[in-house]
Amino acid sequence: MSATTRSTDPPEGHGTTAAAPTSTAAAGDRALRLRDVTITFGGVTALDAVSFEVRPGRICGLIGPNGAGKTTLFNCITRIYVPSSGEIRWGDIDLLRLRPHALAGAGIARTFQNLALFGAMSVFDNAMVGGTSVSRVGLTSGALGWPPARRRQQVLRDRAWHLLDRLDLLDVAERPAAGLPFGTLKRVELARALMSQPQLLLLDEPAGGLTHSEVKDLGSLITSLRDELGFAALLVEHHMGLVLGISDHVVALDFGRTIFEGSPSEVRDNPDVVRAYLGRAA
Amino acid sequence: MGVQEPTVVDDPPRAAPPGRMPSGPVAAPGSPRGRGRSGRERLTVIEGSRRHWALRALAVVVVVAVLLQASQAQAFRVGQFTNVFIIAIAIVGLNLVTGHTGLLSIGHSAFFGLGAYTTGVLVARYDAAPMTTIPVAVVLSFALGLLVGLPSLRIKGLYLALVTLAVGVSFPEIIRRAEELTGGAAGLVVRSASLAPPAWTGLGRAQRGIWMFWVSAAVLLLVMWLSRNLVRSRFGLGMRATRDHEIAAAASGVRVARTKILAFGVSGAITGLAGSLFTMYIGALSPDGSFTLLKSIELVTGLVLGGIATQLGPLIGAAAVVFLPQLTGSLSTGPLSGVVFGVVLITIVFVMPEGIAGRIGLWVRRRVAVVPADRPRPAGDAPPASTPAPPPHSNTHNRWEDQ
Amino acid sequence: MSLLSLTDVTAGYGPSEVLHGITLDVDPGEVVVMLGANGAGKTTTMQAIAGLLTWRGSIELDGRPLPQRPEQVVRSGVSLVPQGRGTLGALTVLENLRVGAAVRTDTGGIGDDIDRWCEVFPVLGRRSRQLAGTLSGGEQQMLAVARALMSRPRLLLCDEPSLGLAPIVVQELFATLAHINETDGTAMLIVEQNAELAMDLASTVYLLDVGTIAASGTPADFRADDAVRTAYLGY
Amino acid sequence: MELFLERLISGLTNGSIYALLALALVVVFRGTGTLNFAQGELALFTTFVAWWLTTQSLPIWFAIAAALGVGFLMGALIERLLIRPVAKRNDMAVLIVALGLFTGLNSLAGLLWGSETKIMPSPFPNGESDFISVGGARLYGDALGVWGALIVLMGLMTLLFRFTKVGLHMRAVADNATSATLAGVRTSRILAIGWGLSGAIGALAGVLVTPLAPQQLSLTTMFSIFIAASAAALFGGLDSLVGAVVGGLVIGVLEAMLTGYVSVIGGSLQQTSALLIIVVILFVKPTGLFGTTKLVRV
Repeated sequence: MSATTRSTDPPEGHGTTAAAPTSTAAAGDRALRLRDVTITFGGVTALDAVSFEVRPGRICGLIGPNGAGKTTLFNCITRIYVPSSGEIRWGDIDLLRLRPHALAGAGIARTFQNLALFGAMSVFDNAMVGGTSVSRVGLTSGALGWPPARRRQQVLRDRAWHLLDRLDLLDVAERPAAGLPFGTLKRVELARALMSQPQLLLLDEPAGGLTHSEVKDLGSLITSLRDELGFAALLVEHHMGLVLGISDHVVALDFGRTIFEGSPSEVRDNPDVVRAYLGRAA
Repeated sequence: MGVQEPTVVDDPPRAAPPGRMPSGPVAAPGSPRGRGRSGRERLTVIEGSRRHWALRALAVVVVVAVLLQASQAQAFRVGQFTNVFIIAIAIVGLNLVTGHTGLLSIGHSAFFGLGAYTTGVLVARYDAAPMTTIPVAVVLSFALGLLVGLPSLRIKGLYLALVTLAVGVSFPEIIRRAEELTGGAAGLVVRSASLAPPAWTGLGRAQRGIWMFWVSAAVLLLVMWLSRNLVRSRFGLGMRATRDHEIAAAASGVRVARTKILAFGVSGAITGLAGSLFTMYIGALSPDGSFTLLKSIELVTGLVLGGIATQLGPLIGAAAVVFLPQLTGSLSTGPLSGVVFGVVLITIVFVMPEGIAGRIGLWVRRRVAVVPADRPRPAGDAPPASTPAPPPHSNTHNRWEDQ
Repeated sequence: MSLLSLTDVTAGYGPSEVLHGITLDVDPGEVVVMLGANGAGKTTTMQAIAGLLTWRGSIELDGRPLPQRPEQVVRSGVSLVPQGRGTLGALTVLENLRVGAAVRTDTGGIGDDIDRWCEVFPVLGRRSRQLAGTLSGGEQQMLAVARALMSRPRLLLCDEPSLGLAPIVVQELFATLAHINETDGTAMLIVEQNAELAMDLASTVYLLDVGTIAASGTPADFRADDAVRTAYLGY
Repeated sequence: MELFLERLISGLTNGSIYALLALALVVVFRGTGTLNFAQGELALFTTFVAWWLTTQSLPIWFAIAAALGVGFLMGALIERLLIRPVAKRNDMAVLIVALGLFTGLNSLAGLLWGSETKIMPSPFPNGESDFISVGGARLYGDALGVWGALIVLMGLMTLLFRFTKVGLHMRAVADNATSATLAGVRTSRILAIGWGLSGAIGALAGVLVTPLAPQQLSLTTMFSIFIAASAAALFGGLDSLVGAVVGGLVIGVLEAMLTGYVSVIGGSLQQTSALLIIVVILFVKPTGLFGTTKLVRV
């Protein structure tokens, strides 16, 4: 467990480390760069020298058949797996040196493919947990209800209320997450991820289980939030309507290798992508 | 599906309010402005408002009045109340780690015992003033808590419960073994002169009972207040998040391992504090008396019965485990009380898993809503801009239903 | 006479009712698709038929009441491929298939069927001794379908088979489902967000809305309706 | 050398008992993914039943058979009536029910039969002269009997899980009960069989342990064995039969050697040393030394 502080105060404080963003759009100047990321599991190469870049404020779509290595790549970035070789840099930070919980402090937040919420906690508290990395209230000051600690927490509370309002979750704020409809929970996850004011949002199949019109709403929600808050996003998704609709840039993987990288308009005409992924309907 | 036109891009930039995803059958939300979900009138109290302070003041008055009344009871009753308070403190500690962090501990008898023996040994062997031993007991129990929590870095769920079980089991063994310090199996007796109330209180040796009553009550209130603050703080959010979903907690920046270890430490410290008070209250210790696995089970029973992860649960549960065996006619911890504990524990899980305090809490929340002062006013009386647009294709539904 | 027929079925989780009276028919050998938004009750309907939830109303198979216990439902010839696949990850592919034959006693026939599905889904044949948990998402979905078919159902229930699958895998899967439907005459009730592809297979479509059937018709009817197109087909 | 051999023999014998109870734990874990904290007390209770039958001047073999039957029945009933209704809720609920059973069963045995120590006859020849000499050390008949029981049981369990339909279905239910049900597996029956089986195995461990000197039958008999058996089961990651047996034997031998040769630990710190073994194993390899590593999928 590292004893170093990677987090800074909420905006009113004087952030000394470079880790957490203290303002929104202006701070989004970091890029995620993957260079020659390779990982093997018992002789099987799951990722083979994958390189690409997610530029600040841009949305990068990551597609590919199942087993192509998308989830593995995702897990490398979120520090669940350790690549055998290669480099993942986030601005000037070597991501591979961070522990999983430190990602949020470094301005990277994620959502989960199959929803990973805190079921017994209220929607509001779910969001508040997302602010953990940008708060410096310690155990003792928290237990004593120290006024400065309360003030620091208040900044987060205001942000949480704002986000819940923005994502149309105010009505359910006091309800426990467990038992709310799927689509609502997807937004709760988004609110939680946004609490840390991330510069990079990792979205793992956000459209899974949604109908076309719901997906459409989700797409406009993501882009409008991006315009407002200025984060970049890495989007793993099978729903081509969403990927092609909101991505600025698309990367396609197959058998652990990059088979395509370019603009969304070129994807459907790329013979490799059609053969490996899209099939006839493209 | 075939790749359709990228239908999502042509959204006018930033013009529309956030797309509201049709979220299916959202039940009418419990509006915090006075209407319950069932339409019943709810008393709405805004946090920090005058009404809220009035309620708080009322609560304080009630607590003080009840305590004053209780302190007037017969000496053995006062002793029982003191015992309840001490057990309640121990359960508050257990609640932090088991209730709020989700790590079942069946080894809390060890913390209780460590606190008790720390005070016992320091007072009996080194003539320390009882109150001065409290910080030592707390610090030692905190350290033991960290140590027990350490395996939680890698061990989860059942496995961790097993570790705590083993800790609980080892404690009496070690006490028996460390005979020179602890008196071993024969036990340790603290002379009642050493446990007399401090001189400044003006209380004599004979008034130790009433002294311990007030000390325990004060410590219990303090500990409940601390625990409430802690659970609501950033650290507490981390604890509860860890309980509900470890991976998501870590992804949100919660340092899961650190949270678990510290939660164990704080929990152990509080239960150790209870142990320390227990020595002052009881005066005689033996490893097979109050520090075996049965004590752990008693604490767990109290917690479950009172209500896991509730504020008042520990106190209610403590009262239950102190008075319950007496109702069955067996004053000691004979076999019958073991059967009763077993039956009660299982029954509670079946009929009232939320515990007594949990049930009361549900009842109260249906009638009183405490709204945080910083909550934005709900859509109804907010400026129209924040009123959510109707679901985009609600018309579609209507049309189809009309068919 | 219809193979499966639901009449005014209500069901839910605990105190909250999700289905408020569903009436629906599947004819022998027919493929039926259910569409609807999240929370409309599609998965609940599937779970009710499969016996995972208690329901009220009437569900009949071949005119006889369908039992309410999951394993008896399988025994009567109705198999569910659950949402999220439910592969038995700690068992091998082969063992998964053998578990799928739990209701059968004809040892020889079970062996033949295992061979058959390993041919239809070649990937399962290649990985038959591998732990199912190590398969990719698409492979697990194939395994889930194959396992459900091991009980020789007359009606196959598929809940969101395309979830999390690449478009090309989804096409492959649906082609296989179509093939099985043709060769074996297995009737299918499919819940699918990927409505376009599912409707290619279907002869009847039901639209669920908030726990009731909002509309039913042929795929052509549905494609002709603008509102449905926008909401569920995405064009 | 003789002393060493005798300690080895005694370690292996105690270890076999640990292994038996550990097998009971593994069967439940493989069947339902739960650690049965009440396993030891369940075994204690059934052993008391066996003891009581022998005091009614019934033959020991009959008493043992009856104890196995009672163990099976109680295991199955506990699963059906107490565990299954709460199993859906969460781990904590199951643990608490098991804890309730733990204290309840122990106290019930005390209530029914009193807390004084009982003398339980052995099913195997265990007279002063019933031994064979191995390198000078005495190997008594009842030790051989316990070893034999373990070997036979181990073989039967392996056959069950590897080659029978019931075994396959038990593994399927443990992995994902809903999926198994949907495939037509009679989950209720399988769960009850699993718990029943473990109840019977536990009963076997109980009736075999008590005749071994110096352990007579008392209310605390099974507890330390349960702790050691948990350590043994953990050794194999809770889901490996071989791991549980190897773990049981290793812990038994280790304990005998430590008690014999290291005076600090001797005698009264047995449970503490089992604790240390548990913690060290878990810390070094949380899935146990024989356990299957689970894939992290998010």
